[in-house]
Amino acid sequence: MDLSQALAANLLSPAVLFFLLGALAAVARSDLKFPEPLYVTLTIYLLTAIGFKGGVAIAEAGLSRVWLPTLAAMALGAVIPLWTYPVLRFWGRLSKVNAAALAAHYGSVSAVTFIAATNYLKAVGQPYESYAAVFLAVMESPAILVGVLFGKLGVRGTNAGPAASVKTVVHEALLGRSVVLLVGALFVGALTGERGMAMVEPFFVSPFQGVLALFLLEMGTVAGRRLGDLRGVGMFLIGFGVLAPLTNGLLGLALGKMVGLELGGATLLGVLSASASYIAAPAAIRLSLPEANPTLYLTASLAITFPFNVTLGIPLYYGVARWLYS
Amino acid sequence: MDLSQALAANLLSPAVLFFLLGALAAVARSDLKFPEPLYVTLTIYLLTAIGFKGGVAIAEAGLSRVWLPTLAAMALGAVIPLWTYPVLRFWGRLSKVNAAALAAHYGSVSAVTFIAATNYLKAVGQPYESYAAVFLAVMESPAILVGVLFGKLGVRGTNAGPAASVKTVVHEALLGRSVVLLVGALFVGALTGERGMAMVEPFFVSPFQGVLALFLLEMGTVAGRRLGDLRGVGMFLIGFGVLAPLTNGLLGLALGKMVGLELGGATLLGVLSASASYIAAPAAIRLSLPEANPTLYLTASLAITFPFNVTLGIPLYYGVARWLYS
Amino acid sequence: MDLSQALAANLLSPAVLFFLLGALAAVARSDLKFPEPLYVTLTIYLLTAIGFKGGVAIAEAGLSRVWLPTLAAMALGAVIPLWTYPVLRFWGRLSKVNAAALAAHYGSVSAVTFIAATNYLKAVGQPYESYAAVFLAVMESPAILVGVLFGKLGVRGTNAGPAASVKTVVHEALLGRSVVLLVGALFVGALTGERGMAMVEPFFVSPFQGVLALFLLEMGTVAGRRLGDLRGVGMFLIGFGVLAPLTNGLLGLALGKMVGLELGGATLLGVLSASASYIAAPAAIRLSLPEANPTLYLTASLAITFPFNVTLGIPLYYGVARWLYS
Amino acid sequence: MTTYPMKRVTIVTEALAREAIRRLLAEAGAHGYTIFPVEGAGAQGERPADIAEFGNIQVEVIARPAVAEELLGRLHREFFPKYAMIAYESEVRVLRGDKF
Amino acid sequence: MTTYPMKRVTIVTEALAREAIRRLLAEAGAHGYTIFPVEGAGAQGERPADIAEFGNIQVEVIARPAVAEELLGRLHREFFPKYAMIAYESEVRVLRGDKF
Amino acid sequence: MTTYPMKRVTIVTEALAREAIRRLLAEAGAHGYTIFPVEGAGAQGERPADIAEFGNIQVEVIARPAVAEELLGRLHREFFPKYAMIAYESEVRVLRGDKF
Ligand SMILES: Nc1ncnc2c1ncn2[C@@H]1O[C@H](COP(=O)(O)O)[C@@H](O)[C@H]1O
Ligand SMILES: Nc1ncnc2c1ncn2[C@@H]1O[C@H](COP(=O)(O)O)[C@@H](O)[C@H]1O
Ligand SMILES: Nc1ncnc2c1ncn2[C@@H]1O[C@H](COP(=O)(O)O)[C@@H](O)[C@H]1O
Ligand code: NA
Ligand code: NA
Ligand code: NA
Repeated sequence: MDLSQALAANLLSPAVLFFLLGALAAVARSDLKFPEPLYVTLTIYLLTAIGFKGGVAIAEAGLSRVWLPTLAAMALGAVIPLWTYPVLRFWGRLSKVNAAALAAHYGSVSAVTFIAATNYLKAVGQPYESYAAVFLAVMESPAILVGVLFGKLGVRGTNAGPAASVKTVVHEALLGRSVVLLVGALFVGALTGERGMAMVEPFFVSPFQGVLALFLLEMGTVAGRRLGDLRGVGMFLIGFGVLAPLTNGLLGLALGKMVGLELGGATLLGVLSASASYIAAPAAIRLSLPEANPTLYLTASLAITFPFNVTLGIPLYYGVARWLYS
Repeated sequence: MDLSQALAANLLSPAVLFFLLGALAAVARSDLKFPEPLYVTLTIYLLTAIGFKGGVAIAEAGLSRVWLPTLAAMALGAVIPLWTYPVLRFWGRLSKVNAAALAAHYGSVSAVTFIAATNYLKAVGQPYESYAAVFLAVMESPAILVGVLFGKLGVRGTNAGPAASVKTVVHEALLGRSVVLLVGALFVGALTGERGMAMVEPFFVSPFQGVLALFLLEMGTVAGRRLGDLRGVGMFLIGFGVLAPLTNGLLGLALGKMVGLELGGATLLGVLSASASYIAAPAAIRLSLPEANPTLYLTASLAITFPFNVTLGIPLYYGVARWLYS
Repeated sequence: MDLSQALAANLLSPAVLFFLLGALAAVARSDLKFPEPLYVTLTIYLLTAIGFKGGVAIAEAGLSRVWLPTLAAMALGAVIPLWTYPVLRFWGRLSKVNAAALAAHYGSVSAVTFIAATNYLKAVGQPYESYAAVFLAVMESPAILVGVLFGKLGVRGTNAGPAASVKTVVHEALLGRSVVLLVGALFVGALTGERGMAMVEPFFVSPFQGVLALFLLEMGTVAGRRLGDLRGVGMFLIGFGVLAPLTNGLLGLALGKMVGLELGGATLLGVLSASASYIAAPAAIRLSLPEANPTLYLTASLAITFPFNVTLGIPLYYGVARWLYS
Repeated sequence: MTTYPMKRVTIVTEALAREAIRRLLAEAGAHGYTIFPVEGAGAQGERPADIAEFGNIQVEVIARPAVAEELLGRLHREFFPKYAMIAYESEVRVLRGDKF
Repeated sequence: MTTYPMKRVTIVTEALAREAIRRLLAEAGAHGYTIFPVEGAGAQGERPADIAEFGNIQVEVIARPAVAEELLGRLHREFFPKYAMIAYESEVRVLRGDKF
Repeated sequence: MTTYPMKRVTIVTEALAREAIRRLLAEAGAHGYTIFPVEGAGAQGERPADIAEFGNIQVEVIARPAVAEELLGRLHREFFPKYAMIAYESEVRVLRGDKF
């Protein structure tokens, strides 16, 4: 399978096509809009399902195989802001707090991008370490904490106002909805193992890809509505929104190979590294760095990086991984 | 299978029984009520599922077999208001704008009625052209546009006020939620074909009949709550609510046979023709012809025609189709 | 399988682990919270599914085998308040109206506890009379009516104010959402039988255990948030919240054996008897006995009895049942 | 536009009081009402509204002063001792005064 | 804090009137609005809101008196004959008077 | 009925400001609040509310004039520069004046 086939396999999957449909509908100003509780429901489902499956996989693989790549993933998340922050600050000429906010978003991860990647690997018949969900679980928070730290240093002195205490931020980063669901479901899966899986498989596994397709339809409308903001963010950020994931993707792939992951697992670590958060990070940043401009980080992560990864990025990282492992 | 068996097969299906249960609950003034987001969720699911399956079927059947019956279906939708409008106007003595509104509803279609019919055909083991979903997709809008045109002519001169411009109406009719979901999912299905279907089947196909049953429970309560309005609409409209679907059903069956559909597909075209819209049309009409009285069109389509079709109409049209094709 | 194995089988099931996860999240003050429509949706699904399956089972078993245990279950519900009321009144020193409210809650039943028990029996491979859902359906209302009666006698004279008429209470107890869904779905299942089941099985049966796991996650957060109220209710009520289900559980088991149920069915009757209502009863009691203190009955049934039954109670009753039937 | 002075009575209370409130409104002669699903916190703790039955509603009623007076009086006497609730009134000016 | 007097116009109407109302607000020069999904009952019966399209919305608009006057006038002339609706205004005091 | 004059402070803002607002209310001495999930549009564009985190909330607080003053002042100084937000106050008359 060469790159163009890899791309086609992704672009012609129901999930990605539904994503494009949603974006088109938003651009055409259709009134298509999911009710908010449906959005939350789909999120809850996807996170618990992926976490549960990951947990069952850990139970099978054993902690001894899981701990090293997990630590690596965690470190990766914490490290990404260290290079993105100065780039944003000096090449992008962003204010300290905006650079910190963006760095947090790109160090953190997008669960949906990860899930779309597992879907893709399944579709092209590429096996992967299914305990990789644990990388997703540990990569969300570290970058947020690092980014907030940068940002707090940036606004010191002007800290009048509603910015949250460090305690609140840590609480939010570690006990936010997505982390609780993901980590919690990982534990449930690890404790119940195959026997538990047999009970809930028809709910958490079989319909999973269809649910993802529906969810990406909604995400398409959300991203599509943001497209109009592209004009406001400037060329630098648009370029950043594509080049940062490419760079981070390579970082993730290389690290994955170094810590002994197989081709599939390294691809997933690359995808995670390349992805930017657009739910957990915005919520935490809005709470702790309200001075940062949400249009910048939401547009970059939601209207540029997310669509890029879901359509082109995933098959690209996979292509590179195949070359790396050949 | 004679007519009484055909009827029993329908009336004793879970979907229809749940519909009756909902209606009963509403009449008994139970507080059973689905939360609104659940209603929207079920709609989104049913429309994307039926559209997707239809698209996959088109990919298999090939456009050459699909285009003629599709055009016929579209024309049928546009033509139905041409006879219903004068009947409503002169026999029913309705005002111009009310007649136009009702004509739009009966020319347009009810997706749920269509889905209930596919369910029924599956239950009685009758194969059908599964690309028939494309008829559903193209029949919703034409009648609305024709009806609005009639109505606009009727209220010309008094067009002070919030009535929407023609552009808005066309936008609403072509980019309303249901059309976007249905047509969009058709395209997704046609592009991904069997390979895509394999991925999402456990979500979009296997649980479909159960979801429909749940949805009809809700529709039963909605229709049941409208029953009280029957007294207000007069005998003429009650008769119209039963005779119009019978007439349109025959029209659809005959046309289906003419354009070369099989027994199953002709039945579905008959059902579509017989069905009246109660979501898309009311939304468009309220926007573009706010002078029309909603009690009239909602009661007729939701409290008379919809229950009639779902319980008795579908097996009836099927019975006639069998006679026509024997 | 001895008791410790029976306990482990329950405590390590995905459903119970998700319940504990939810409770932990609430205690750790995570913002994990299901949107309210999702809660209602899951309830609707679980009730219609369990009712439908029960109905299909009745159709198979025949009314002749069902009527006696059903009457017994109904009587049991009505009788439980007769012993709980005086205990609460005199040992617990509760006011008349609070004692009546609590008695109503413990005589009525918790559908989720019942469902968790069927899940458990399935997991340990214990067959049961699946028409047992009918016991669930008939046990909800009688105790509420008896409890309200007690309460009304208690507040006679001070009945100024918004307390509902007896008619309203009966209406609420017999036509409340849960009774309508459960009894209605029972009828639908009984009328359609195996043929209907074949149509909706992939929706109502296969994913059932997974849906239950998700629902218990939510119930865990709801119960967890109530834990703080434990301090306010006093030691007596905490003890009552554990001893009342134990006593009622034994009553139910014994009665089940007397009326000829098998081991599985008797366990379920025991569980129902042991369970306390926390949705239907609070709604009815708030309407008809607003003088009663909701903190008392909600904390007892939701924060004590419900978690106790779901984690320890179910395997315990099953253990006793095995001993009783051995 | 001619507008007419009227009272708006606002009630925030637990969702389970809904039917009782509706009966009260009918008895007091209100011609309509609007209900909002809300979350809230007050003297009786937080009401996070994830189970409809345990959540709050806000009810807004436009009514003539006499009806508003009657409503507030009965809320005070009959509802406040039993339900988590606040109630207040404010001045509004409506179109079509005879509608209320 | 300095606050500035402003009018709040409240409209309760059927959800299907939403777009029409939004166009009206834009034409009348309102700078913003807030929309609530609500249930209600009035002269035209109960609106139980289980289908979004059949439910109600409440729209609240803070505006200068002239804009409020214009809004109420057009609601009265153009909307009341066609939609289930009530509308009223009340006095509020806003921060940042130039925003409205 | 005896009623007592009180201020109602209304805040419409992005849902992500929720916790910050709750902390502010506690600090300013408000005894309760009511929160509505809403959609809206204003100077900072439309907020269509299909993702809770990107939607709006309306917060209503009944409070004594001094608390309301304090609230509005802090909103103006600390929140307006950072959040999409409007805030205003109006006069209401409550039952049970000592509750607020
Ligand atoms: N000061 C307040 N301002 C706004 N809403 C309030 C206030 N106090 C109470 N509420 C609302 O009224 C409900 C019941 O109040 P309480 O009886 O004080 O718990 C609360 O859950 C809030 O939604
Ligand atoms: N007196 C009232 N107080 C509060 N809301 C009302 C009142 N009358 C009507 N409404 C609201 O306005 C909607 C339309 O009113 P109507 O046209 O009278 O049916 C109702 O569904 C209610 O939500
Ligand atoms: N004039 C207005 N009337 C009512 N609500 C408004 C108004 N302006 C703004 N809002 C609400 O306040 C939110 C934030 O306003 P803004 O900061 O102007 O974007 C909007 O999304 C609306 O919900
Ligand atoms: Na990343
Ligand atoms: Na039709
Ligand atoms: Na019980």
